[in-house]
Amino acid sequence: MVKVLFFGRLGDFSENIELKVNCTEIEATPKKIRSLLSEDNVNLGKQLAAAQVLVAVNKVIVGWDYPINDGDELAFLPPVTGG
Amino acid sequence: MVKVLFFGRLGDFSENIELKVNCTEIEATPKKIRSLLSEDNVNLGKQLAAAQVLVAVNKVIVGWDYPINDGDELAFLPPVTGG
Amino acid sequence: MKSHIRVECENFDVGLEYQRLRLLCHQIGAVVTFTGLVRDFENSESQKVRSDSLSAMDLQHYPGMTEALMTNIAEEAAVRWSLLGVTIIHRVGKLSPNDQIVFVGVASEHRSEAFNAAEFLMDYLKLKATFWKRVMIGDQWHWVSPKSSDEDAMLKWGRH
Amino acid sequence: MKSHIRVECENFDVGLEYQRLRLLCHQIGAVVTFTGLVRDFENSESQKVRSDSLSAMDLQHYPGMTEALMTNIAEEAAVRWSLLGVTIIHRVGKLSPNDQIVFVGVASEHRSEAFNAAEFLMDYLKLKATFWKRVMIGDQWHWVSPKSSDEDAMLKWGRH
Repeated sequence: MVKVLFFGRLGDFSENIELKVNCTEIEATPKKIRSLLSEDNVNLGKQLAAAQVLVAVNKVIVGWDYPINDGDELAFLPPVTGG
Repeated sequence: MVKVLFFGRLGDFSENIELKVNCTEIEATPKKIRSLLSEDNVNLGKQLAAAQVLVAVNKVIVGWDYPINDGDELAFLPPVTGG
Repeated sequence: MKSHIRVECENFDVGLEYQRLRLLCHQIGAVVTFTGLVRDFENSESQKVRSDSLSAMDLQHYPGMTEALMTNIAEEAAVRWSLLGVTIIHRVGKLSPNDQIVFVGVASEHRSEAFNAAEFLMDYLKLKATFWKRVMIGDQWHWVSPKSSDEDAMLKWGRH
Repeated sequence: MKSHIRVECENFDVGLEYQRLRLLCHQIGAVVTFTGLVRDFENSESQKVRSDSLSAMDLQHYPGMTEALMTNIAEEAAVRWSLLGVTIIHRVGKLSPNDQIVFVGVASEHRSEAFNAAEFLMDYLKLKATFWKRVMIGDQWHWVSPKSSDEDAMLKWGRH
């Protein structure tokens, strides 16, 4: 199981999403999980494909091909607007 | 009469100085008044001749040849060290 | 260098935070504070919205990741400049126009270090820390878009 | 732009001065404050003197001229940057180690203006305002020499 989090505007398109992925079987990466999510939810898919969206695994920014393991926390981060 | 003020370290060399100058007669300037002061007080003269000492007439920085009139306030200002 | 990092809903007291920094040690010759406030307008979806329509702001963050990033930011500043104390406080949750949002305070021996570090911390925070804000306009929430000026602001600090 | 200039013996309250700036108007998005403190050492006659020997500081100024210069400095900053409020407070008279000496506060819409203006005001104040300080070392007063770094600091602001 991978816990998937959506922040900022991404949250508007992703209420009640639960994702069950067998990580070892599909050799999960943020890119693959984004594809799975986009199949189910076209609007969310468009948002996730935006150039400035970053991805974090276990609270650390990683590349889109970073290997994800069972129990990891995956977060999709739109451009930040704090301060 | 010209009121003469000494600030910072210049004050240490100039206690109880009173200066009576007939401004019109000598066509007074800061340079001339510095000369008069230096005749009476060699140590003060040395301090006043230091390159960074500025001079103000009526609270405005002026050149050493600025014409001084009766009733003016002349101030000798060593480099400032506030803040 | 002592750093003090907080993410919280509660308001902060600038006078108190200044005192905390000032009293850290006797070498301190300079304290710079920055406070960011909710303005009566905000760039939202590239348009300026007047105050009378902006009734609230809501700040979300990524708990755990945000605090770690803020700690990194403070450490990076302490590498670049000789600092004696750094405080970073960022509020989250619902805010109103004119509310305080963010505080950065820096204590150092000399003023230029405190000025540079405080500005660097704010620039970095704006561009890197995992906060997202939305504003209520009329009766609708709008996510705030990042400003390109914030990206430009980071350029002056070189590679990051 | 509202400016507030004071030269006085009394101590100032940074929290209070911050509030004065913050509450000037609703356009304010950024408030930067700088506070200068008496360090436990001071460059005197080109030598560093340790705190245990520096027992007091005494600040003298040229009444009338100082306030006029401070007002000029604030106006010059308001020409260079879009500012909503400026406060400059400078203490005079006897001070002790760790006492507050000087406060500069700037309020503006955006942060870069407040940061730049506050640093500019301090650089300008150090180099131009008619204050002179001396420190008590042992039982003797020593006039403090200006630092060449203060002159260098002004260079970044161009012609003045």
